Amino acid sequence: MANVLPFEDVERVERADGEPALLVDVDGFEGPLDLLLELARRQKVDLHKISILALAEQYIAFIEAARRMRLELAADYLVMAAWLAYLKSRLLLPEPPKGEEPSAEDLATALALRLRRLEVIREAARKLGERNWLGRDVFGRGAPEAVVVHKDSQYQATLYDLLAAYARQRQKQFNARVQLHQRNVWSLAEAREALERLVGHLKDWTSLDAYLMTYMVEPAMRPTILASTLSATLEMVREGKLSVRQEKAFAPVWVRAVPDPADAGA
Amino acid sequence: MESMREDVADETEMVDAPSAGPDRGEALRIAEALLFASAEPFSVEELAGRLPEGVDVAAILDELSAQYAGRGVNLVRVSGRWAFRTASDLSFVLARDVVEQKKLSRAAMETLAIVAYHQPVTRAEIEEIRGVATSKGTLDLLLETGWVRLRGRRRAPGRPVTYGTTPHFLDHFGLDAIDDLPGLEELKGAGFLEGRVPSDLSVPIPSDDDTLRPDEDPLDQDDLFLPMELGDGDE
Amino acid sequence: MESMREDVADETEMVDAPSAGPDRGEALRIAEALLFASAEPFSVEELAGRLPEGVDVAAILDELSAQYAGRGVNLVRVSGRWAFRTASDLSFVLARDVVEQKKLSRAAMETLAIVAYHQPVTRAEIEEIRGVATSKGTLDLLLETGWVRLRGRRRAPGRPVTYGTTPHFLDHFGLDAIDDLPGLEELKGAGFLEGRVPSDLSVPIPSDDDTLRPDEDPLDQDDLFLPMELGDGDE
Repeated sequence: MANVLPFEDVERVERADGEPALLVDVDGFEGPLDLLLELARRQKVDLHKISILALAEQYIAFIEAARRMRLELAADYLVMAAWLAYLKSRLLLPEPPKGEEPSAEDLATALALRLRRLEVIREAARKLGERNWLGRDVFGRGAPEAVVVHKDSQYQATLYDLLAAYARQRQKQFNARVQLHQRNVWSLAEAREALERLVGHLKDWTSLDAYLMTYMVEPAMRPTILASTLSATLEMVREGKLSVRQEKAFAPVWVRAVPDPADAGA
Repeated sequence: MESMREDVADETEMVDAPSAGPDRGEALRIAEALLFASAEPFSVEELAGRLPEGVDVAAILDELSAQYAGRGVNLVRVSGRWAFRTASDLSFVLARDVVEQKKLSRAAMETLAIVAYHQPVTRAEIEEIRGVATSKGTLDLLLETGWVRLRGRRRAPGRPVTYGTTPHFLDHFGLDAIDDLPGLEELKGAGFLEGRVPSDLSVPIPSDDDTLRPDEDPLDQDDLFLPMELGDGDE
Repeated sequence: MESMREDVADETEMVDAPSAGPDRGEALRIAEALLFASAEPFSVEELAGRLPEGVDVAAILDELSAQYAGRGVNLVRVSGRWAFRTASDLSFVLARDVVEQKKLSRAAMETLAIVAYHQPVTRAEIEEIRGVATSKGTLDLLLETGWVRLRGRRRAPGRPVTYGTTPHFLDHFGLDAIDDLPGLEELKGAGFLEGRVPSDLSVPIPSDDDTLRPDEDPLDQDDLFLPMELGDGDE
């Protein structure tokens, strides 16, 4: 397919002066390649035999005409024009000795190939468009009957899942109970009640700790008993029912009933 | 139908009605295509508007429906109009059974376990054990699995529905009887539970027996037909 | 089921192929019903799963398509599957039903052709062939029609997305397989299906196969959820 293209031979002359009518509507073209393809078609020859040189000249003429008419041209049209001008000059000049760059002939061949490829895909698009489109030319069932899907949900679970689920919940309950024990506290009311019982026969200074020992059978209860009792003690001191004494910090706390004024009077 | 069976490729043979004209075969094909492609059934008048002039539409329709009479698809009249429909004896081919494997959610699994161990059990009791409200869907779902059933109504204020398991439940979990469910000590032994099993925490003896417990009443007649939220008295 | 088979036994007259068994007539009717009822094509495998065991599905399909060959509705192969479609020569009567056929622009049609013939193809390659930038909307539109899909990413700088066609594309254009694209042979012969550098004329066969080419990577997980302008790596 990369046959050597006869660059200069095709009806160049008759086109050089002809058909400026084409050169008006740039909007009709989808880019420089599209324009080139249209110009090539105007050569009325097989794209295999197209003259790239003639095509380049035509294109450049088109762009110049368009610019003279102050048509706005997208940049890529101008880029293509510049490239074609370059290609044209290379095609007209004798080829330099083989260098790094592709030869002018190779460039022309590549361009011709691109044009043919575009033409070919356009033809393919046309053929595709002419096929019988579903929904335009041929039709499927207009009232498809839905396939009724009976969904039979089958639930999967193993005995292991079942037992684990049950155990998980019961375990939560155990834990909840243990926590209940830990939260067991000696309430202020309980402490006060015990103290009031004590106060009745506290004629002399008594160690609070010694008295409380009876209540502290459970070591876990010790902090809450101490805290509540102390609070209750202070409350009763405020009410004038108890006296409290402590030698120093962390020393035993001594308590004594405040004699009832009535008793004192007796 | 005869003509269709014998040689469809040859169109002239397909149409051998007395009034067959040169357009008749074409009219038949057009009617067939129109009826096939249309989303709505066609009335005779509508068809007439689309068929070549002067075609006897009724005759065309008779012929078409005769041709399709024994086939997998029939041309039938529905509410005065014509449409192709799957032959009624073949409706089963349009139905497809799909078995979907689904996994129970954790909440459903836990609820199921409580139903299994504590049956007969009410929804309120389930919630008390789980310590969270049981969503409406969960019990519905369990009923849908076929593993859980409504047993009766507890003889208690509000007459709550009692739940229990089905023979299908035993089947699915490979249990011979409901008392094969391991007790708490066994669960502990199997590593499902940790720590000491408090003595006061035990599992009542589950019963999936159809015989109602003394504190159970039979279901009301409507219970099985009511939506859960209405039938479920313990809300 | 049994009773139905007996009913259908009379139908065996309809089928007088040499291999006709007792189930053959029923199989034919079932296949007909299924294909007729569905708007989507059926694969042979799908049909086989719905027909009685041991039925020669290919033979059934051949027979059905022969029976319908001259009718207003034909059984045709599209995208490697089978479907009933109205006869293409009746387009002139049916076209009236088309509310408004969205016409593809020339640019869209060309882009579609390039995707079809050159797939897997990147946007840059499409632009290279057309010699013009592809407007954002064009590929979006083609994706929206369901004819074009994102295939993967080319193992190349920028990891551009590759495009290809869908089975729906084949169905829409009445193609059995991508090899049936019009003019494909000529294009192949001319070496025009090499989307990339013209010097290498190999790999001319378009492929809509799901299997990625050696130079394609799978799409990133997010690609399908990203708007085109973000997901399209080759801009």
